Amino acid sequence: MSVISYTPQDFKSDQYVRWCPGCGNFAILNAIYKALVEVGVSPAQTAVISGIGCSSRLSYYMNTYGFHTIHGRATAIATGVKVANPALSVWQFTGDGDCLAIGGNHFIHALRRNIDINIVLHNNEIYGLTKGQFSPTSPKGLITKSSPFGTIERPFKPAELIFGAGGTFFARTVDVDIPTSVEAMVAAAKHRGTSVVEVLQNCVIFNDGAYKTISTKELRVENTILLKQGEPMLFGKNQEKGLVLDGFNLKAVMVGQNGITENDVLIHDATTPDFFLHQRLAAMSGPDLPIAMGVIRNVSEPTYDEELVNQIHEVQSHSSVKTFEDLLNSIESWEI
Amino acid sequence: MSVISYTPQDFKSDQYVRWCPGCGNFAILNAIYKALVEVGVSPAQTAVISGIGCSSRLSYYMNTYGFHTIHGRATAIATGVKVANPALSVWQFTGDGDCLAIGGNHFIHALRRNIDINIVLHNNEIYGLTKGQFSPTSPKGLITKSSPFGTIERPFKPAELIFGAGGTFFARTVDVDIPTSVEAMVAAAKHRGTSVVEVLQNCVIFNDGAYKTISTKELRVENTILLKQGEPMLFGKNQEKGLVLDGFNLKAVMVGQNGITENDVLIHDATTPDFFLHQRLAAMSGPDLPIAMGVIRNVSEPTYDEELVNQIHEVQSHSSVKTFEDLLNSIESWEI
Amino acid sequence: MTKSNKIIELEQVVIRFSGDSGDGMQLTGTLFSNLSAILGNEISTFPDYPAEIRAPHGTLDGVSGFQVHLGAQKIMTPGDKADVLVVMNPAALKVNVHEIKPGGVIIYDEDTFNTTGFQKAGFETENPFVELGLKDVQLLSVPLTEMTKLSLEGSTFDSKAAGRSKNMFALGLVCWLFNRPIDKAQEFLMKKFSKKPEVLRANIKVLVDGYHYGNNIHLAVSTYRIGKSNIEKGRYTSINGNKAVAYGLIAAAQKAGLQLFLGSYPITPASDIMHELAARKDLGVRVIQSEDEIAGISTAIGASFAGNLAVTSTSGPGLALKSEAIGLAVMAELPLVIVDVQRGGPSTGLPTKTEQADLLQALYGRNGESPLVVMAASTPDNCFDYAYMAAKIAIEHVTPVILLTDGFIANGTALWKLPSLNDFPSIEPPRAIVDASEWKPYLRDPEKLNRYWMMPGTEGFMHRIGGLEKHCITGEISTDPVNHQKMVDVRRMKVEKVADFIPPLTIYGDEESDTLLVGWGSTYGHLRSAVDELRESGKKIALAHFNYILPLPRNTHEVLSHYSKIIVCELNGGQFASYLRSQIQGVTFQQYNKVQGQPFEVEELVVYVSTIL
Amino acid sequence: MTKSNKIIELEQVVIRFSGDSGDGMQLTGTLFSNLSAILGNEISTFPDYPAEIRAPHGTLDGVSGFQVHLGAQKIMTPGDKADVLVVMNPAALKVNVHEIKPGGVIIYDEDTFNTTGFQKAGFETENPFVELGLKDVQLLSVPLTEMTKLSLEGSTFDSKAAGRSKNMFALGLVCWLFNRPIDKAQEFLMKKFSKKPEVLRANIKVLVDGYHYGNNIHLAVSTYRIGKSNIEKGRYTSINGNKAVAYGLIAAAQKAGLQLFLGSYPITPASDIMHELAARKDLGVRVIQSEDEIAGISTAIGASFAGNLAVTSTSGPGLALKSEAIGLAVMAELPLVIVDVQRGGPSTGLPTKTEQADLLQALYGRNGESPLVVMAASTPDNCFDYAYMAAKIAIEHVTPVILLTDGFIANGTALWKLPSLNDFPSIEPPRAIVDASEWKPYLRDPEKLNRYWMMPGTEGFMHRIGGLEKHCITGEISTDPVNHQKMVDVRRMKVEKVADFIPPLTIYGDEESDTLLVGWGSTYGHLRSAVDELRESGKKIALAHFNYILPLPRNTHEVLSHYSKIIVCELNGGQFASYLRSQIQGVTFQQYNKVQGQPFEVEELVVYVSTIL
Ligand SMILES: Cc1ncc(C[n+]2csc(CCOP(=O)(O)OP(=O)(O)O)c2C)c(N)n1
Ligand SMILES: Cc1ncc(C[n+]2csc(CCOP(=O)(O)OP(=O)(O)O)c2C)c(N)n1
Ligand code: SF4
Ligand code: SF4
Ligand SMILES: [Mg+2]
Ligand SMILES: [Mg+2]
Repeated sequence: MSVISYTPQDFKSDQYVRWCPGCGNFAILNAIYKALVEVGVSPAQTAVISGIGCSSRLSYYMNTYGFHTIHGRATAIATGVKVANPALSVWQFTGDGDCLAIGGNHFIHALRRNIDINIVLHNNEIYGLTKGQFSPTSPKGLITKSSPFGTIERPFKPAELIFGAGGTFFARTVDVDIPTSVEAMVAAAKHRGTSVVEVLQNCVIFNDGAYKTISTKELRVENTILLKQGEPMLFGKNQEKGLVLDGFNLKAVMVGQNGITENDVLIHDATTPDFFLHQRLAAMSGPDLPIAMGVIRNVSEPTYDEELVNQIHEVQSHSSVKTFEDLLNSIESWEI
Repeated sequence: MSVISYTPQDFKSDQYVRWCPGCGNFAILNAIYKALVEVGVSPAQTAVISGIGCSSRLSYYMNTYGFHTIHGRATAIATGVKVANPALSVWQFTGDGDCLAIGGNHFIHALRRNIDINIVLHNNEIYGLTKGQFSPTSPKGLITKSSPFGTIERPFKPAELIFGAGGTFFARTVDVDIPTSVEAMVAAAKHRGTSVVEVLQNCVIFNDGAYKTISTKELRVENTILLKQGEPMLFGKNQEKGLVLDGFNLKAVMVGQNGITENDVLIHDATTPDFFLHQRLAAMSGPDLPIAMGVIRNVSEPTYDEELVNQIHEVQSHSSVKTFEDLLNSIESWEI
Repeated sequence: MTKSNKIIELEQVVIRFSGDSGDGMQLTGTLFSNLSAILGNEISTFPDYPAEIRAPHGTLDGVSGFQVHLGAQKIMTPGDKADVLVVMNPAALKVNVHEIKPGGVIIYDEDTFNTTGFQKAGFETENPFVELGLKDVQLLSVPLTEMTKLSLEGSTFDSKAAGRSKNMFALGLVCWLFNRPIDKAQEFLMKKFSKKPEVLRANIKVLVDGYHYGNNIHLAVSTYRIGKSNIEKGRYTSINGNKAVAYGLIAAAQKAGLQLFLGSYPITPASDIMHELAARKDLGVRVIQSEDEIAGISTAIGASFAGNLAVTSTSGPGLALKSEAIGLAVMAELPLVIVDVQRGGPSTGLPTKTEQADLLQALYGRNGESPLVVMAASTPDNCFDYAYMAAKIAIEHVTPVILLTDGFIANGTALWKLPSLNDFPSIEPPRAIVDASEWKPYLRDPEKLNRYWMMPGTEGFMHRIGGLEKHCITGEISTDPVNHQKMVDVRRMKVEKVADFIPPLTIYGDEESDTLLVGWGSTYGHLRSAVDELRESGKKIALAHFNYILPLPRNTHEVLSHYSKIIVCELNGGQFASYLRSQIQGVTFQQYNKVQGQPFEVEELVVYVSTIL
Repeated sequence: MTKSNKIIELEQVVIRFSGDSGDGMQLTGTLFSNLSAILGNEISTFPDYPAEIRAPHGTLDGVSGFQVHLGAQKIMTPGDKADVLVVMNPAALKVNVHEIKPGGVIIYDEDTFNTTGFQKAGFETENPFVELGLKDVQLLSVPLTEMTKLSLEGSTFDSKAAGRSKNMFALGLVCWLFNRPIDKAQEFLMKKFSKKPEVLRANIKVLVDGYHYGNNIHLAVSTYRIGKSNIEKGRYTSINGNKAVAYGLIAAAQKAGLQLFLGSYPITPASDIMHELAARKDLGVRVIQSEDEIAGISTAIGASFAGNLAVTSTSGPGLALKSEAIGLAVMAELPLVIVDVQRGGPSTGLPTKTEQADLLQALYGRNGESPLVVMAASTPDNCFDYAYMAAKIAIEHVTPVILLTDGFIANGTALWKLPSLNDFPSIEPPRAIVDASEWKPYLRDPEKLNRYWMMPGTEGFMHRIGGLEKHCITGEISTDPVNHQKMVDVRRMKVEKVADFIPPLTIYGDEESDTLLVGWGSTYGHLRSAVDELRESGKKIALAHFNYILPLPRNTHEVLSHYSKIIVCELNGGQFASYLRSQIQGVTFQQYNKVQGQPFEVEELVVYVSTIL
C-alpha cells in the first residue's frame, strides 16, 4: 500500500503498559506491532478502537489514532469510523465480555453488514478488569466471583456465532504463539469485510491455565493443527497426522497407516462461501481432534463501506443536485 | 399437564384487534389460540411478553397475563419472568426488528442459556409499526423509506443465527398455514429450552408479497417441504419428490426416477445435537430446493431455569442457612 | 342549525380535513396548504395521526386529521379550532366534534353517514349531529363517494379504487370554497403521480369535478376570501420540522466543508429526518440505519472521531438509550449533534403525540457531571436555523449538542423562504494551531475552551482519547484528584462559554408589563399568538421565549428580574420552570402546564392569562 | 525528625496501610479493623484501590491503600489523615505523603527503600523523606522483607512466596503497637485460610514474629492505647455498604414473603452486591448475571411482573443504560429496586473513585414525566436499613425506587450491630382487595395511590400492562388527552404520597444556629464530624442530612426556612443544591462542592465553615 516501511517502534506509544505481569495481552500487543509493520499502513492512517476491559487498554499502547471508548460499543464506533473515512485501516481490540456480552449485538450486526474492520477478540473466558466474573465464553461449571457454585450457562463458541451471523473471516490463535497471531492479523487486514481474530488469551490472575493444553510449542504440536490455505490438514510432530472426513464429521488419522496417504487428507480452503467445513474445523477440541489454529475462514463478499460508496457514486452520477443550493432548487417552491 | 381443557375463546381477550385488514398477524393470532388449547396450560399460568412493533401488540389480544414491554427487551423480560417463576408457560411475540435488530443481544444470549421460553418471531422483513424501514431480515436491495436506493445490507438468516448462538429448537411456518403454525407452536411449548418459531408474515402495507411464492396451499405444495420428525423428506403434490444428500449439499430428486427409491430419501431427525443437516434444511430456498417448513431442530439440553433451580436445591441441601437469621449467625461476629 | 350563506372576508381561516387513515387526508391537507402558500398566504399545518397501528376502517381509532391555518399574516400556529371541518365519515365527525368553531362549516360525505358508519363510530342513534349536541354550525352534506364514482364512470377504475379518490373531490370542493387555483393543484398532482398516469388522470378528473360541483350548485354555505399576506418577496416552500432539520444539517456540513454522517434507528416521530438524509446520497450524506439507538449514536461518535459532522436523531426512549454514549462524547470532547424529536412519555408513552417532557433528560440524563449544550427549535421552519446552529456550536466548541424539537413542529409545516447560505455564519472546525510536535490532545482554545479536533488520517497528530478521566493536557489517563476537579470544571466552563456566542434573550410584547410569559421550543407560535390577542384586547403582557437552554442567554437573569409575575408555560409537568428555579435565584416562577399529548390552544392561554392578570 | 517515644492515650486513631496491589494491604487492614472492633472500638474503614488495571509492581499506579479509623466513640469517618502510616515501598510513601498527620508515625519496609524502589516510584534522590519534604513525623524503619524471610526460614516457602507474607509481619507489629490481641488475629486467619493449611501456618508464624519483634526491640516510637467505646451491648460485625445492601434486600424479601431476584451486570464498584447475592443460593436468591445492564434491569422487570422482589444493581454508566427500561417500570407501575453505587464520572470516568454525581440522573434521566422514588444511604451499615426501606417502598407503593450509595460507603466498613428482623416494619405486598371480576389493573389504593400487584399464576386476575399510556382504570391503551393528563398527575402524586410514610427531616447540632449545613448520602460521617468539631470549638452550627430525596420529607421547606445561611455540601458540582432550588422556593442555597473522586475531609469542612461563620 505504501512505499515507506515502518518498524514496530513506529506503532508503539510512549505509554507504560499496565497489564499484570505474565498477562497474555503483552504477547498480543507484540503481535499487532509486528503485524502492522507487515500491513504497511502508516500510523496516521490507522485507527484503533477499543471498548472497556483489560484487553481494551491496548489502544493506549499504539502510536496510531486511538479511541478507548465505552464498554461494548467498540464495534459500533469502529463501524462509524470506517464509514466516515473508508480510507482508514480500522482495528478493534476487545474482550470476550466487551465483544460478546454487552457488545454482542453490534458484533453480529457488523458481521452481517461485513463492514471492513479488523476485530481482535482477546478471549480469556473471564471478565478481567472487573476482577473475575464469568463471561459468555466461560466453560460451564467455572467457579468465579459471580458463580461461586459454578456457572450454569452454556458458553458461546465464537466461531459458530460468527458464522451464524454471516461472518466472512475467522482466524484463531493463542497469545503465546506470536508468529501465528501476526499471520492471522495480517490476513485479517488484507481481508475486505469484518475480520475476527480470536486470540486465546491467558488471564494469569482470574483464569490462569484456561489454555494450558496449548500453552507451549510442544503442547501445540501435540494438540493443535495450524491451518494453511491450500495445504493438506496435517499435524503432529512430524506432520504425521491428518484430518479426513468421516461422514459429516472430521476424523484424525495417521498418514501411512491403514492405507491412508497424504492424498486422503483434506486440503484447507478458507475461501469457500459455504461454512460447513470451517464450522467443523473450528469446533474441533481435544483430545481426539486437534484445536484448529490459523485462518479458518476467509471469504470474499462485498463490504458495507464499499457498497455505500458505490451507491453514493451511482446516485451522484445521475443527479444534478451537487450542493445545498441545488437541493433547494430541486424542491417544489414558488415566488411570493 | 392439566385435566381441565380450554377452548380458543378462553385465550381471547376482549380487545379489538387492530392490525391492518389482511395483515398476516391475524392468522398467527388464531394459531396461538389453537396451540394454547392443545398445550393445555391455563390462561392464568401463561405469561405473554412482547416488545414493540405491530406483531408485539399480540399480547393485548390474549386473555393471559400479558406484558407489552419496550422495543427489543422482550427476550430479557421473558427471561426474568421464567426465572422468577419457572412454573409459568412463557411466550414471547416479537418482530424481526424487535428481536433481531435492537433485541439481537438478548436473543442470542437467551439461546445460549437455553432458558425455557417460546419465542414466536413474526418475520415480515420490514419495520411495520414505524411505517416501513428495512429490517435485519430485509433482502438486500429492498427499497424502503430508509433505503430509497435499495438496502446495501446482507440480511440475517434467522435459523443460522439461532444455530450459531446454540439454539436448541427452531421451527418455520408461514402465517397463512395455520395448522403448521399450531403444530410448531405446540412443539415449541413442549420443548424445554428456548424455542423459536419463525413465522413468515406478510405485511400487506409495507412489504406485501414478500412470501408470495408460498402464500397459497398450491404454491406451498410446489415450493415447500413440510418436515416431520422421523419421516422421509418427501414433498410435491404427490410426495413424488424427495431430498437426498449430494456431498455436503441437499438435492431434490424425483422418487422412482433414475433408480431412486424412497429409501434413498433422507429421514428428518430434528433431535440430533449436530446442527449440520438442520442448517442445510433451513438454508434451502427456491427454485431448486423447497423451503423447509415445520420443526427443523428440536434438541434436548439442560435449561437455564432448571439448572438454576437444581443448583439452589443442591446448595440448600448442604447449607444450614435457611433464613436471614441463620445468615447472620453464620458470619463472623462478636459480642461487645 | 344553518346560517344564511354569504361571502366572508377573512384575515385567516382554519380548515381541518378528517377521515379514515386510508382516505388520503394528509395528501389533501398538504396540497391545500401548498396552494394557499402559492397564493401568498402564510400557512401553518398540523397532522394529527392515529396511534401507530392502523385501526379498522371507520372506527374512531382510525381517524386521521390534517389541520391547515392560513391567512394574510402572523399565522403562528395551525389554529385552535376549525372554521371549516371536512369529515369523510361519522367517526371523523365524532373525533373532531370539539375542534369546530361556533358558526363553522362542516362538510361531510353523506354516503358514509349511514347505519354501518354510525355503528362503527359508536353512535347510538341515526342522527349523529343531534347526538353530539352540535349547534351553531353550518352543515354541508355532499354525496362525496357517489359523486366520485360518477366522476370516474367509464374509466378503468373499479368502484373501490374510485372510492379512494374521493379526497380529491373534497379538495376540489374546498378549493372552490376558498377560491384556490385549481390549475396549480393539477400541477402538484402531476408531480406526485408522474409515474402513475392512470391514477393521475383519475385524480385530476375528480378534483376538477369537485371544484365545478361547488361552483355549479352554489352550495348553501358561506364562501371565503382570504387576504394576501404582505410577507417578504422571495422563493418559498412549505416545510415541516423534520425536513428542516435535515436541510439545516446539510447546509451546515457544506458550510463547514465536512462530510455529513447520520447514525440513527427508526422511531416515531423522528424517522423522517433519517428518511430525508438517506435520500441525499447525491450530496454524499452517509446514513447508517443502525441496529439500535446505542449503535446509532456510537457510529456517530466514531464518525465524529473520524472527522465528519456527525449526527444522531431519535425521540425520547431513544435518547434514554443513548445516555451512556452521550457521556462518552462529553468526556472525549467530540462534536456531535443529537436531535431529539420529543413525543408523549414516559416510556413508549404516546408515540404519535407531542410533548416537551424530555428537557430534564436532555439536561441531566447522564452519569457524572456531564454538561453539554441544549437548545430547542420553536417552529417548523426555524428547525433549519437551529439545526444549523447546533452543528456550528458542536463543531466550533467541540461538544455534543442536544437539539430538541417535538412531534408538533416535526410534522407540522410552515412557509419557509428559501435561504441563501451566504446569510449564515461561517463554521470553522477548530484545528490545531501548533505543530504536531507541540500539540497535545487536550490543549484548549483560550476563548472557547474547546480542545482542537484532529482526525485520523492527519499525519503527525496521532493521539488517543477515551472515556476515562484524563490529564488536562496530555489526555493520558489520570486519577489525580486535583486534575479531576480541573477537568470537571473546564468541561462545565466550556459549555458555559457558549453563552458568549448566542443571541441575548429578547422580549416580545410589552416590555414594561408586570407579567411575563416564558416559553421554550415549540410552544412559541401559541404563546406569541396569545400575547398578540391579549394585547389586542388591551392587556399588557410580555413573552420571553427560549431557544438556548444550556447555557441560558447571558442576560436571562437580568431580563427576568424585571417582571413581578412570571409564568412558565410548557407542555410537560414544569421542567423548564424547575430548571430556571435551579439556575436563577431570587426570581419566582409560576407554571402553566399541560400534558395531554396536544399543543396548547391559543384560546386556553388567553383565558388563563386573563384570569391571572 | 523524631520525637521522644511515649505511650499515647487516644480517643481515636487513624492507621493507613499502603503498599503494592500484591502486598495484601486490604486483608491486613480488614483484619486489623476487625480486631479493633472485637476489642470494643468503633471502626470506620476505607479502601483506596488503584485504578482497575494492575499496574507494574512498585510504581505509583500500583499503590493500594486501606485506612482504618478506630476509637472509643463517634467514629463517623475513616479519618482524614493518618496517625500511623504503614508503607511497604517508596511508591506507597510518595502517594500518601499528604495523608499523614503532623507528628504521625511512618513505618516502612527498609528492604524496599533502595535504588530500584526509588526509581520505580519516580524519586530523583536516594532520600525520599527529604525529597518529599517530610517534617514532623516519626520514622520507623523495619526490615520487613528480610524479617519475614527469616521468620519462614526452613519452611517449605521459597523466598518469593515468603515475601508475600510480609503484610502479616507488619500486621503483627501494628498489633503490638496498638495492643491488639494476637490470638484473635490468628482465629481470623484460621477461618480465612482453612483450606490452605500451609499458607495458614506461614501467615501465623510471621504474624506472631512481627508482634514479638515490636515487643522485643521496643521500637523507638510512641505506642497507643485506645479507650473502649461505650456502645450498646450486643453482637456486632463489621460490614461494608455493598454487603449491607445485599443483606437488607434479603431481609426485606423474607419479611415480605417474596423470593428475591437480582438481574445485574458486573461493574465497579457495584459488583460485590451481585457476588454477595449469587452466593446466597441457600436462601433461594435468584441471580442472573445478564449480558448487559439493559438485560439486568429487564430481567428484573420481568421478575417483578412475575411477583418477585426484583432488584438490579449497577453504577453510573449502567444506570444510564437502564434509563429507558426504568421508564417502563414507571409506566407499568411495578415494584423495582435499582441500586446505583456511584463512582467518579462522567462516562467511564474514575471507576474506583467515589462521587455523588448521579443524583440528577437518578431524578431525571428518563424520557417523559417519569417520577420515581430516590433515596440514599449514608453509612456502610445503614445501607442495610435503606436497602430494606427501598424494598418496602417499592413493594408497598408499587413503584421503582432508586437507592443511591457510592464507592466510599460501598467499600468502606463500619461496625454493625446484628439486627433483629422483629425491629423492622412489616412489608405487605398490596394485593387486590376485590374479586377478580371487579378488579382492574389500574384500580388504586386510595391512600397510597398505588395499583395492586397481581402476578401471573393467580387464577382469575389475568391482565395486560405495558409501556404505552393506558386508561386510568382498565389499563387499556389510551391516547385520550385528558386521560394522559390524569395518569401523568397520578404517577407524580403516587410518588409524592411516599412522603407520608417516611420520617421527617431532623436537625443535628444547634437547631437555633443561623447556619445550616445540608448534605445527603455518604457525606454524613464527614459532615457530622465537622459539626461536632465546630461545636466543640464553640461555634453554633446545625446539620440537615437527607436520606430521602424524592419525595423530600414533608417538613423540608419548613425546617430549612429557619436558617439564614444554608450551605449544601456535596461531592459533585452542586446537584442536590440545584434540586433543592427547584423544589423549595424562597430559600437561598449556597454550595460547597468537591469533585475529586475522594470523600470530604473533616478538616476541610471545618476550615471552610469557620471562614464563613
Ligand atoms: C456500561 C458498563 N458496564 C460495565 C462496566 C464494567 N466492566 C468493565 S470491563 C468489563 C468486562 C471485562 O471483561 P472483558 O470484556 O472480557 O475484558 P477483559 O478485562 O477480560 O480483557 C466490565 C463488566 C463498564 N465499564 N461499563
Ligand atoms: C427504543 C425504541 N426505539 C425505536 C422504537 C420505534 N419502533 C417501534 S417498533 C419498531 C420496529 C418494528 O419492526 P418489527 O420489530 O419488525 O415489528 P413489526 O412492526 O414489523 O411487527 C421500531 C423501530 C421504539 N418504540 N422504541
Ligand atoms: S486481570 Fe487478567 S486479563 Fe487483566 S491484565 Fe491481569 S492477567 Fe491480564
Ligand atoms: S403495517 Fe404491516 S405488519 Fe403492521 S399491522 Fe399493517 S400489515 Fe400488519
Ligand atoms: Mg475477558
Ligand atoms: Mg417486522
